[in-house]
Amino acid sequence: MRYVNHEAVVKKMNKRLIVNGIFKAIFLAATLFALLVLGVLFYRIISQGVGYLTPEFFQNFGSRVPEKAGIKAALVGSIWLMCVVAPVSIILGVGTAIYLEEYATKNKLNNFIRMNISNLAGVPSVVFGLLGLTIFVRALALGNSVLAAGFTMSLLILPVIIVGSQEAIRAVPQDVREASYGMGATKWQTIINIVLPSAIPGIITGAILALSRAVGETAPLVVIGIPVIVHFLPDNLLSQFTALPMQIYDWAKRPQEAFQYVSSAGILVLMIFLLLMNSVAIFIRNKFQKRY
Amino acid sequence: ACGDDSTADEVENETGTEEAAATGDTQDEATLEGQVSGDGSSTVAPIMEALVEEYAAVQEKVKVTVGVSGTGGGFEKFIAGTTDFSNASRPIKDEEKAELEAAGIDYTEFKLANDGLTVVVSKDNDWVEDVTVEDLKKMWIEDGTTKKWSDINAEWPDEEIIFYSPGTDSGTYDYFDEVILDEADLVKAATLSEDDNVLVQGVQADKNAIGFFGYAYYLANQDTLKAVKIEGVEPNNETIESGEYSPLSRPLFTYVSNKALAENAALYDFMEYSLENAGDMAEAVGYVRLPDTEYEKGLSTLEALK
Amino acid sequence: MGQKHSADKLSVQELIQNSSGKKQRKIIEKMIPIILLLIASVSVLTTFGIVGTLIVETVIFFKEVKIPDFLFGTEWYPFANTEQLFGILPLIVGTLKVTAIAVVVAVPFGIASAIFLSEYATDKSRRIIKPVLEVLAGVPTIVYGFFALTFVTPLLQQFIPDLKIFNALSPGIVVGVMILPMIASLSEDAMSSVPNSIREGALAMGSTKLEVALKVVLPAALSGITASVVLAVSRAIGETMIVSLAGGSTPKFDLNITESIQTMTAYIVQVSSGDAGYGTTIYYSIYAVGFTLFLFTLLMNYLAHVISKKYREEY
Amino acid sequence: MMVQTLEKGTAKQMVASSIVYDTQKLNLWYGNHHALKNIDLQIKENEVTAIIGPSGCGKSTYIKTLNRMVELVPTVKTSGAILYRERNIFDANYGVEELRTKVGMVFQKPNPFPKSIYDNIAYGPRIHGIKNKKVLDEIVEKSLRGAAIWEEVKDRLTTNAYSLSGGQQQRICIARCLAIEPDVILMDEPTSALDPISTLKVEELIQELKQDYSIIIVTHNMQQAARISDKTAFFLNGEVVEFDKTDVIFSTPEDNRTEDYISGRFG
Amino acid sequence: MMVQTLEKGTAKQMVASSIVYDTQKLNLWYGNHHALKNIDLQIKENEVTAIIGPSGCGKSTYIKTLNRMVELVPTVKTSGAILYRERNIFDANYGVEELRTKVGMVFQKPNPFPKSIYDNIAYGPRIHGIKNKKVLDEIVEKSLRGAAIWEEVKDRLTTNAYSLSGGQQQRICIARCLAIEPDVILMDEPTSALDPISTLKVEELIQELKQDYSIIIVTHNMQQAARISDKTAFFLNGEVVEFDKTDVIFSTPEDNRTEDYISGRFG
Ligand SMILES: Nc1ncnc2c1ncn2[C@@H]1O[C@H](COP(=O)(O)OP(=O)(O)OP(=O)(O)O)[C@@H](O)[C@H]1O
Ligand SMILES: Nc1ncnc2c1ncn2[C@@H]1O[C@H](COP(=O)(O)OP(=O)(O)OP(=O)(O)O)[C@@H](O)[C@H]1O
Ligand SMILES: [Mg+2]
Ligand SMILES: [Mg+2]
Ligand SMILES: O=P([O-])([O-])[O-]
Repeated sequence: MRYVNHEAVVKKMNKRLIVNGIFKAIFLAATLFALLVLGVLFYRIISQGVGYLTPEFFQNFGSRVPEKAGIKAALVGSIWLMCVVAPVSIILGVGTAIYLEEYATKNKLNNFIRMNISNLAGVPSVVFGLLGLTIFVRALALGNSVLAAGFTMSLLILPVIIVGSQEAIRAVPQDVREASYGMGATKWQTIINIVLPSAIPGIITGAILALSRAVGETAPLVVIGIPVIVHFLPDNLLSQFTALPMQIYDWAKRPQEAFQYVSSAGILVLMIFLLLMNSVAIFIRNKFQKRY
Repeated sequence: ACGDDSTADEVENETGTEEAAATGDTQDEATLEGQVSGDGSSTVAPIMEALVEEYAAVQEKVKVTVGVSGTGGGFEKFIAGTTDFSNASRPIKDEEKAELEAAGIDYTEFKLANDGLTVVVSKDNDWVEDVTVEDLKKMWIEDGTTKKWSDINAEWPDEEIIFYSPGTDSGTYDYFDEVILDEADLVKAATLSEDDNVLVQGVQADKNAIGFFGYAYYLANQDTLKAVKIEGVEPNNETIESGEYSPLSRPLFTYVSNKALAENAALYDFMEYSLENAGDMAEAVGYVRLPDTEYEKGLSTLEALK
Repeated sequence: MGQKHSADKLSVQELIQNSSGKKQRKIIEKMIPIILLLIASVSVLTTFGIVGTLIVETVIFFKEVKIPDFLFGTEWYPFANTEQLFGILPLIVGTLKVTAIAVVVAVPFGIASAIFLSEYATDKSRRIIKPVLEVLAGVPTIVYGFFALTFVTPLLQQFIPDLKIFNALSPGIVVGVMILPMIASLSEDAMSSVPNSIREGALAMGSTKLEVALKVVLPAALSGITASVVLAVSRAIGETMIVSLAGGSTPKFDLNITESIQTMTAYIVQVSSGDAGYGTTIYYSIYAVGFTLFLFTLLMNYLAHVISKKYREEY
Repeated sequence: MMVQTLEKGTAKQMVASSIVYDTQKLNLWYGNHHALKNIDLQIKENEVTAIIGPSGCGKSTYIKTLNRMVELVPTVKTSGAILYRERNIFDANYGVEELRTKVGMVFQKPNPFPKSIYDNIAYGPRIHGIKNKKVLDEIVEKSLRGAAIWEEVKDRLTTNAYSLSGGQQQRICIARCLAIEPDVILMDEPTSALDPISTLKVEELIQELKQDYSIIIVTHNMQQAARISDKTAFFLNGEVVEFDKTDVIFSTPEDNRTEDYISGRFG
Repeated sequence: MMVQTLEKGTAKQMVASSIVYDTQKLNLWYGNHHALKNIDLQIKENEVTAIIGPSGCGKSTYIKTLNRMVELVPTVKTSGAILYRERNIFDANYGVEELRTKVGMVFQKPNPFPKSIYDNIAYGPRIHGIKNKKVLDEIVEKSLRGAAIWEEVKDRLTTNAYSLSGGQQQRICIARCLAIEPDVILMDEPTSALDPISTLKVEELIQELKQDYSIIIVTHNMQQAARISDKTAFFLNGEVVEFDKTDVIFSTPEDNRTEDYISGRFG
């Protein structure tokens, strides 16, 4: 007895293949949608902003006159911010990762730390802003300083750096560690001389990606109250400052149409900044590709 | 906006020469250093922004930051002692005075300019030209109903009114609330924002919208916004300075800590610069300057606090 | 010869014996784990800090506002002169509107992209498309917000004349674009981890690629895909700048998406940039809202965790 | 077994009807790697044809070419022809899906779908358009019986197929294959991942199946080939060294290399 | 080779001086798994001791216990004693680092550090506090010569060790080990990942090294054990079945199991 009519199956095959073809096209179109959006986004920002991207734009502070508005304070401010965020978040992140990967045994405390990190990764950035406002700006009285914003951002990207560093450290094969122990090296010597050098490209790549998130984050800065009318450059960690996304936010909200173009120019600077950081990450990734 | 631009250019030239003069003869002034921080009214902010911008060219090493938290928000910080001066679009309230006293902060009030609080609609709105204070009350006081233009004037369209108002922390809000609404509640449907730019954007995009904010913001966006006459009087320099545009014209202030003035040479210098230039800046950004005597009075008060 | 060698041997071992810093090394060895544990505890402290500040200030808030009024009130009207109303539902509804629109955009597009990448794309096109998705995921939200306000809203207004300049639709769509890469790449990971042998099994029965994708791979990767969607939803709920710039600041308890709304995050930003001074009820309200937001995202993350753990694929 | 009684070299017309697969001068390259070289092979109806040879000789490649699964590797190039039921499967208008509904395949590692046992079996019929629940029920039962696993699983058809043991999973895969009532079943080392007892069960099953299906089986286990197949092809380095009745191959092979391999001298 | 001429059972004092490792009633558990059972084994100076046995019998575990590397597995528990040069290595105040500076180890898979050849060799001296560049240079040359690889690499000491072939890498690992002039060298299947030619080179090297070092080598290759070792221990299931001179073990083992294993009957 036959249930499957192969003749009928063959007849229907064509239809099924056409459906397959149609869906393939739909899936492709959906994928291209993302590319299209990115294209439109870049096109608009470049076409609007490029006219304002003059040398003066980099030399001027903000201004109420669109033509005179510049990004100097914000750009330098963002660089200052990174100078706090990078060391703080990398030291904390890598330290935590080393602890979890090399020292932590499977006990309750360490499980709690692990679980806590994965939860922290999901906390919205605006909530980190509230933390920064309450603890750094107010309780520790750091004000709207580079340091307060830097600490806030560091905590924000900490989980990303930890997870990235953990992966990089885990990727160092056990046998080179054993080789080092076998030579009589202590644990810390092994970590410093063997594990970290091998893991560092991975750590740096992850860290740069995390830092580029910190460069673009706006909400925490708004919440901790970073000002925008700033006509000076910070000269120490307790200086007030402004940052790229804050400046862009301010411009974007202004009603005069010309400020939209200024805003686009600001976005371009921000995107170029990010692009440079990511290129460095990719460069490091390719240059120090794992050798074992 | 064109005329406005040319004034801005003028100011720029003037300060340009001043700057040259300053660096030319008085060395000590040019080498001033220090930090000055203020906060407060968003209505005053354009004047402040202009002052800060120009002042930065004169005294490169003095760091002036001016936050824009609204008059009330500014006073909070001023009371907390985190700022040296606080901008306000209304006179200081008694509660605020009391709190300042409690905090041991002596202060001095300076007038910077005059502002006409302007009621605006979109350029696309072709029905509203002139309203009465009564009309404004009808529109803006919360009474539990959904307001339509036709409720105010039967000839106006049967469309819902969309409201835009400065946030409650702002002096502009307080002022409007006091003189128009008699401290009743503002319609709940209103979009409130501390950021006047948001209001401008909201109103200009919707022909059923109405909003109010400082005269300067109106001037800067004349091409997309239409100022509504109040009881037949249009807001402009003359009507505001003369007080004819009533009840919606008002002075703008800054409040400075006396102690900080005495201790912080940079603050003193900035305030001196501000009073010297406030009139020009006010005009440049669309407000109305005070009579010169007011500024001179201010400067002599300041001198006494050095 | 043996003698000579043993003399040599002594040399290095002796150098080692005599080398300084042995004690120091021992101390370092003892100190390091402690230092690292302290460092690792920063992340825990951060969580405590977040939960602590949120709770402390929220408790103060609830001294002035009754909890049921907060939880079930349908009016959020903190700026009133006479009677401030703190019913959080309008803010939650605003958040959910944006999130729902984002999901409607991101889930079909994201999963379709994931299917394309994992089932149809050649290696070469995958190598081009994936980095582009990464770029899309790396665009700062402020840029998206600007894009929503200055491009998407005007564009939508061409089709929906009623659309207000601030509305839920435009930021919703853009938040959708923002979370799309996340769904696409996590779902693609889930689908790629379905072993090829299963795919081959289906193909060998005469399935078309579509049938393999929809009837075999998709169900097999379902928990991973669901987890990715839940995580993306959590992201959408917490998204701030896009909704602040393009969503407006009018909390409303309705289902309209063409008019101005306010989300929880946007409220926090509104109050922070206005900086309601210390001590006012409004000031504390941002912590109560922040706490609510925190609970929402915590729940989502927990859900994602449970889904991907409990319903782990069997193969 | 009428077919088997036919002698080699019978008149072409007669043979044609009973020939399932006629491979003609088949060459296959993975990129530059020449994996199959000038294969000529005729596979007959209702026989078990075993393919043996050392690792890497092209056994899997050949069997995967028979249902064109090999084309999943993007670098694959072929020349020559494979006639399945007298039609060249490489013809531009021969749909692979059509071919694969007639030619089932069982893989080395059991690869059930991560679905219930029932859905595993019903998968094929369903995608081919059978929706009727009763018919599906019957197909499932018949196929599971056919794969000699009905008794073991009939009470838990809704449990996930991955909860079964490896040997059971492999029989589920065979049942899944039977469900679309194929003409030929290809098996690539179907027992190499199984324990001895499961292997035995599957071997018995193959013996039964050959009454209804033509079976081509790749195996590295020479005893298995000897036990279950009617014909055996010995592959070496991508070439067919010898193809003959299984007893001939294992008793009196013509080629030295075959003998060496069978006697365990290499491979 | 004076030591080898000593007979079994000589007066304890005399033997003691030449005994490097004295394992006494050693038991080891991985969690609940009893991996080493009551091991008693005395290893002498300047001999090559081979450890053979089927997979999983505990060879690696034993050799890793000798330098306490086995403790990297957190679940490990031990009882009994291992006296290294008459001091129990399990003593609370015996630092593992100190032990491991005297006892070098070479692993199954070559595992040079991802550093230059020079830095690989200098690693050990450096971590132990030797910083003088000239001293290091000398140590590096001497160690590379000792590992019979100096000529091959002397012109590219700064290249990464991973650019070398597997056999060269393994000799680098041996050189790295020699650089701290250990007393004993432990080797865990040091040639199992190498091709025959490299294996030969490493075996020759071991033969030379035994003049200066005591060597304990795990191997699964019985010919290798026979070729290079002086003594052989046969492990089975975590126990030492037999321990004797290599020629005795391979010609006239006392235990049947040893004979079975050596003749290839299992394992
Ligand atoms: N995807 C591929 N790409 C390139 N070369 C391949 C690929 N698959 C197989 N080959 C090569 O083709 C040759 C034949 O491989 P095939 O898998 O057919 O061997 P086999 O006889 O099945 O071996 P085994 O008994 O190990 O399964 C081998 O040399 C193999 O390396
Ligand atoms: N880390 C570990 N945790 C638990 N059990 C282990 C671990 N390492 C080894 N074992 C177990 O201990 C026993 C001895 O293992 P060991 O590695 O010493 O064997 P071996 O003789 O070296 O075998 P091979 O020849 O395969 O290397 C085995 O049963 C093994 O499964
Ligand atoms: Mg194969
Ligand atoms: Mg071993
Ligand atoms: O910002 P205000 O001027 O309205 O207080």
